[in-house]
Amino acid sequence: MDYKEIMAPYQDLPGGIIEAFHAIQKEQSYLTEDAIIAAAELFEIPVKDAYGVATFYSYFSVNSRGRNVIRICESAPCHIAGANEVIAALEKELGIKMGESTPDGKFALEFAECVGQCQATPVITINGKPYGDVNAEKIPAILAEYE
Amino acid sequence: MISVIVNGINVTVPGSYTVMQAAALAGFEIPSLCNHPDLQVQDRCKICVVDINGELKTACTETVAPGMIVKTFTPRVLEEKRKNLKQILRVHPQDCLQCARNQNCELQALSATLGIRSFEHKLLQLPRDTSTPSLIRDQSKCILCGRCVEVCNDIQTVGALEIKDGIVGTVDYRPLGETKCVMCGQCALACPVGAIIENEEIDKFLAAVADPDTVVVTQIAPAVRVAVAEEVGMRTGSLDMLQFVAGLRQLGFDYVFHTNFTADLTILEEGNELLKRLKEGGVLPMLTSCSPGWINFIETFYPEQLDHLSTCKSPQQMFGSLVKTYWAEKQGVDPAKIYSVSIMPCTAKKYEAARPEMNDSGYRDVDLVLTTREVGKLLRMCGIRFKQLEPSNFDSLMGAYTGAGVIFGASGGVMEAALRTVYEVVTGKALADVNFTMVRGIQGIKEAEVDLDGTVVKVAVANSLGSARQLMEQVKAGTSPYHFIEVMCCPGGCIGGGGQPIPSTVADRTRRINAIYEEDARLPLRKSHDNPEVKLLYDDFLQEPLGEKSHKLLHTHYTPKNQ
Amino acid sequence: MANVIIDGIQVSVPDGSTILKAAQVAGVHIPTLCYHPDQAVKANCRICVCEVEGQRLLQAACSQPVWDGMEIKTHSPRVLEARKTILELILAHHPQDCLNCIRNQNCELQDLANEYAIRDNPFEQMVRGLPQDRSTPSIVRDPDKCILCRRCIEACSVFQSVDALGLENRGCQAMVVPSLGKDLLDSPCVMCGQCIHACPVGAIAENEQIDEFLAAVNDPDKIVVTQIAPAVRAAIGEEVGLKTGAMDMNVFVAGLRQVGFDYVLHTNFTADLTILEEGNELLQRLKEGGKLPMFTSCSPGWINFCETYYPDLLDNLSTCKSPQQMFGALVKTYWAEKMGVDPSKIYSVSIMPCTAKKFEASRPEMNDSGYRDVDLVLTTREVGRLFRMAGIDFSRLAPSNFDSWMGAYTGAAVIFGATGGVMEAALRTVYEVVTGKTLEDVNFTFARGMEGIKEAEIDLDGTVVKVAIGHGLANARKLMEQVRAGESPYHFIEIMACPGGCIGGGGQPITKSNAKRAERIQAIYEEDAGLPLRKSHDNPEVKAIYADFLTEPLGDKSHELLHTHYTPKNKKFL
Amino acid sequence: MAEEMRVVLRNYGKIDPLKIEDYINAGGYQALEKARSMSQTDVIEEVRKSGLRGRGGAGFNAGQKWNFAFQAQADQKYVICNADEGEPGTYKDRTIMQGDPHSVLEGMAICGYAIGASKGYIYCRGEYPYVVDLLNQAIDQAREKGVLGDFDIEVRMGAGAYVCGEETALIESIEGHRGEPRFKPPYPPVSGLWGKPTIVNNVETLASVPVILEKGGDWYAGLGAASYPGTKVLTLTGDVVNKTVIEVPTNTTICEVIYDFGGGIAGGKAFKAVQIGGTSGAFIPESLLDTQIDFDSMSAAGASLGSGAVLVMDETRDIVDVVCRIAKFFEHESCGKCAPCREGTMRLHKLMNKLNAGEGSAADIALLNKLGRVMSVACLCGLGQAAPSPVLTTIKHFQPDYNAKLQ
Repeated sequence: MDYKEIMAPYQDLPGGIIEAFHAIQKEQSYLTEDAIIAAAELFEIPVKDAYGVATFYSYFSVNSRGRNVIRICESAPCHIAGANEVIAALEKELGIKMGESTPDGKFALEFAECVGQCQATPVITINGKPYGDVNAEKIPAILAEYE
Repeated sequence: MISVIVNGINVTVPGSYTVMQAAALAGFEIPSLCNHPDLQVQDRCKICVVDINGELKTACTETVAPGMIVKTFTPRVLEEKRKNLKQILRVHPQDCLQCARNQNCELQALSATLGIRSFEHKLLQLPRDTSTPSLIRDQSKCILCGRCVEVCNDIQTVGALEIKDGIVGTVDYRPLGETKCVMCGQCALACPVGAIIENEEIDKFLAAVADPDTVVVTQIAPAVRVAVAEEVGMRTGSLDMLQFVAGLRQLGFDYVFHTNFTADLTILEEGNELLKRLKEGGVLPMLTSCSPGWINFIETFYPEQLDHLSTCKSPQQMFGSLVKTYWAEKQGVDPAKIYSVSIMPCTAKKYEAARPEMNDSGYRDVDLVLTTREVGKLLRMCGIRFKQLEPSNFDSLMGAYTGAGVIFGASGGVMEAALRTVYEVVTGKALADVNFTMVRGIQGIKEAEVDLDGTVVKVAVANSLGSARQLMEQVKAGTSPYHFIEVMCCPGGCIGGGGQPIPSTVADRTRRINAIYEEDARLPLRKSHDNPEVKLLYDDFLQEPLGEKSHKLLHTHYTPKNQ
Repeated sequence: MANVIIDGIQVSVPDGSTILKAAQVAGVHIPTLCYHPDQAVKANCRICVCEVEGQRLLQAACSQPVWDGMEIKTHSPRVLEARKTILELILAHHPQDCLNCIRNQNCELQDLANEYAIRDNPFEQMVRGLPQDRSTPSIVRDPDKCILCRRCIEACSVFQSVDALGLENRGCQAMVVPSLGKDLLDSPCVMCGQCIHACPVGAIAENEQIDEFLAAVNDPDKIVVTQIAPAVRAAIGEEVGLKTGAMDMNVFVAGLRQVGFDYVLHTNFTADLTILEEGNELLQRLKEGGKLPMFTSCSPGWINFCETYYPDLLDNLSTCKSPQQMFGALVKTYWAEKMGVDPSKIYSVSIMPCTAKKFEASRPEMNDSGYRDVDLVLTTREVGRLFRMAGIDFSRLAPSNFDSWMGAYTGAAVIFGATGGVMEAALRTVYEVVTGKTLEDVNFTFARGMEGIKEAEIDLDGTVVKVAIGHGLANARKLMEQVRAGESPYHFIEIMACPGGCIGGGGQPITKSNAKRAERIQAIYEEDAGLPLRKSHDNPEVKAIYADFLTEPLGDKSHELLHTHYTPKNKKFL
Repeated sequence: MAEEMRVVLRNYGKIDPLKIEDYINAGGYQALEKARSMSQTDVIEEVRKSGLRGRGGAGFNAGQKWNFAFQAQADQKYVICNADEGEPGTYKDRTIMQGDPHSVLEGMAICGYAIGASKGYIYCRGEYPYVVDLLNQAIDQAREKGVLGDFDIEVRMGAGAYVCGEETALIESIEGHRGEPRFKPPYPPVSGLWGKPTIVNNVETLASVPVILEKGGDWYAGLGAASYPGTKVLTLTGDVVNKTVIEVPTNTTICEVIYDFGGGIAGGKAFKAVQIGGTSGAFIPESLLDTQIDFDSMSAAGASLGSGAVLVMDETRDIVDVVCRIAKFFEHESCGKCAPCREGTMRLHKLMNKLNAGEGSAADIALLNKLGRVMSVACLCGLGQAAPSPVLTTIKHFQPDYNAKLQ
């Protein structure tokens, strides 16, 4: 993957490394070492700083993970609305635990803090797209969208 | 004289010298844990091993011999030292960061010196002994050097601690509070680590300061000033009293007074008591009663001699009962709101303040006792830099004092102060020279005869309980030639108290004594009966020495201890 | 000016001063932990919080500017509760192993724990359980001990522009790590050890090798020989309770004999030799049109830096080995021959102010003597520990002379220990060689002092030579960027990796401030001024070695033993 | 029956957010035009006079803040719209941006004119990629129409860091750094983005500005509570009948919010607690329900208005469990820069976990109190200072819940 090409549109954006990381993750869902090094070169910052940024934000991952990132909100409103049942259902459906990815590399399961859809708790997002009022029954249909 | 070669250097030393002493002369310090300059050779820690003619031996036990070749630092010697140290470290808690002796610990320093980087650690967690209000024993930290045992048995003759089955501990493994311990704290001064320390009560003080409803007052004992300087990196005695007062105000004390005030008062009460006994044929010799470790000692070991004790409370407790009565009344403060803290060189004072009978003011007379060390900790915690502080005066009514009060801090001081007053009271003449030098100094027992216009009074002064025991045996046998005996529990008097800075070697104690007499010599008033605030107290409140109010507030009684 | 009241003490300080500065003026002590006098304010440890009259929040004294009429309490009950609690939090996450920690008795956290009388920590003890990083021969990282003050990061990035250390993750997962979370060896680390000086605790320290030294001493078949670097004497006194510079050189030698060295020689000898080799190399380049500017090559941290960040400029480096390595190559050849000892029995130990020297000595190419040229490098701190272990009372120790053949030196070598010293020493020799005249004043004072970059033009009988001096790698970087851009006006550039030169090296007694470095520099120049010989070419033993062994500067033997080459470091992660 | 008052949400649901014409037809961009006909100081004075206080949580007077930036001398200044709405239970900024993006752009442009900034940034949280698209479209339309004049706006997206709601952390993030707060002072109006004077205002604050310019500061100052005038957009979540977004005058009481607008407790259960202001907000017991929601009244009650999230909990809710969950949130979201927050949030969570598991003691509660007290005054930024609030307020008001779980 030509990371520099993906990041090129942000090259002249002061402080655009976060946007650039978003762009890379759109392509491969996590940030490889090479991607971080490429970003450091492109934005002319030390690698250690690029790495510091990549590991600071919870949307970025420096470890390999599934293509479709499912994030389950567990903030207080979702928590009291039954986020735990949704978590259990997802884990069961995908056969993995929170923080893991499916062996086929299709899904990654992560916790998220509030995603701002609290009118419809509990909420999950997949690749940033929110699904509200989720319950165990709805999960297969939602996942099917990413088959 | 014998010549030996230490690390290739020729030194000639007296034949009695140990290898350790010879090496020091050659310029090599041989570290040790159990060695203490004032105590016997213990030969327990084995850290002082050196190579003597090719053999590894302990430098503290070996005396020099002609032709001896000593190597104090070879890889083999170091390995042996480290091995022996690791043996001690193996069972020692790794809690330096929370230890009362952090950065004043011989074990910590030695570990750094010998470059210990790893060791097998098998901690034996033993319970902490918190059975007395004065001292905390943490058996887990004991390194078995035996220094505390020697002090307790040989110097103080108390015998609360012993070495049995290879363990250094209390007699019969009893909690300290159930032994004959008099809480003098000399063991804490001897301990190289944090195995015996004062019962730290800093947090109680901080809580009182944080409480806006509390009026926090303090009294400073005579021996504190000279030594507290050592706690903040200054020379002994170099801290100006009024800067000390300013520092204490920084810590949060609302009013700062001086135990010297009640020391002067003690002289008037006790001096008159002595005169009365002399005149009316009371029990003699009369014994001083300022030192709570001494009181504990006599209650425990000579209960049948309690009548010899002056009925005067200690200056600390006189102060305690007056601050919540006399001072509260004059100042218009609700005594219930007064939190009375005394700053003492003494661990036994914590016990004294906690005695159930010490509430003649209607409240706890003294709420909290902080030792010099604890105040040192507070001063460091609050970052007090005395040099920058504007001197501040004591608060009035109970802050004035004379040189006679000051010398209470040294062995012989009470006697000297009493003589200054008694002489003038009896003879009606002014003393030509207030210095009674024969009762000064660190030697265990001092005696003198004083001619009071024809009446010769024989007096004795004892410091350390071993010395006291000698005098008490005479008393007990009815052979004591004295009219008046001053006893201070701790070697050197209060300046060597169990709450004083560590180390408190004989050398340190001597320095502090000198500083005490320098202060006395500097003061304009040096006789207790000249103290203007004491005069005021009698005029306004007590009326006369040994009067009714005095009896209620300033005197007490003693009860035999059945250990 | 702002008038403020601190703990009741009134002081007047310039507008914009922080509470901490004002407190310093008032003589009021406020504890700090992340604060470093030569670094930017961080305000992250919060130990220095104080109460400002009328404010609900406590303010960090290091970052909060004062205003006129501000009333500050530095140790009110609220303040003490906060500081104690913060300390308890930090301590509960810090290993409890003072008794075997390299920073025992020289640790800012231990000091604070004592100062705040921390006793029964209410927070449950937790340790991260991270592995130590022993990937380099110079520096050991113990991340469990890190308190996240970030002083090492700043030392590495701002003083040194090395950028080896950074942050990883956030919250209680945050950690200081080498770039990309790798080992130090995989990072751009140049092993200068400035991070060690910055570290308040034992999270970064030198790779301690005292035991290797003791094993050698214990081996009857080994002849343990040492060389002492020029910067060591100025600072070693600090390790044994003496004032900076107060250790007499010959008493120091006597001390070294006490801890087990069989022969005590001096790196100053090869420093003088370096001047002859390097000075002639410079003259040759000037004459024959070699690569200019020429860079000095004594400082291994600087060599690492150049190999890492400026591989394209390696030809500008002088081919001279560092004095340590020249010494190493000669002691097992020339000296062994002179002394008639079997070179395979020589155990060559150098005492260095430097952590990077440990790496340099371990470079595979450093075996021109046919053996490891230098077997072991001990830092000033390690030697200090040896002295303390041996309980030596230096006030009673009789002075002892250096051993001969490689123990003589001049003031020119002594000043190698300070930034600008190599330059000054070179100029003393080059001037006399080129002009054939005797210098009236050997003091090239432009070269001295803590200024980051110093420069001068020297007239060598009509030929004007432009020189520059940089110390601290951030300054080196500035000079290198000029060179890379082809804009460098200089013929000769001296670079020392560490701020202040070797006296501020990563192996020196822990120094928190540049003020201490300046003191050591002064001690260095005082020693130089007191010596009878102050020019390298006047060193009698150097003359002897050329007469007996090397024949001439830049000759064949010199090339075999005293010169080297450099290779670009292929570090993926810069 | 209290009534909604829609000032910020004036166009919400009435116009097509993707049609700038709709906004203009509804009177949009006239305030900007009006502002530009006034002097900068007059604009600032109008905003100051309105009493508008920051709607992000800190409640600082917006006009005063603008004035600091106006006074600061610099070649470049910035306006930043803080759309990093991270408080759990809050989605009002999303609602505003999704429903009426131009009101935000207009507010920013007015601010830009007032302080002398030509560049604006909207820092939108990473959880709202769809809002970023929408904003970019709106900005393109505005550029096309030329309504913004020489004021340019760029949208930047966060990447999952609650702490970036703190203005200096947000600035660090725009600069491409780890989102760690800076120590203050200097405050952003003096030295902010790239060291230049910068105004950071919340979405809701900026969306209020056009109306203030249009109807006058005095008019706005007359709305709601005098000390915190205007309206507040609230989001109702949890065990309330209507989980919805409302806008009410600031003199509305909590009781009215829950029962009049929220329709009371769902499922016919009884009220137990409400947490207002997001996850760092205080837990409020029934006895305090008559408190007005304005900043000062809430502060007096030991609570905060914060972002305006209203999380209602019924009688069945386990307070200790909810607070434990909240403590985990803060452990996860602490940036790790300052010691008391980095270590403290972790300990809050550990201790709450212990209590929640029934393994805690009274000493643990005392320790939580001490830790909370210290964090709230000693941490570097608002995150650490506010993090203990749910713990401290529940220990105070819901002691029985804790006692029930003690060992």
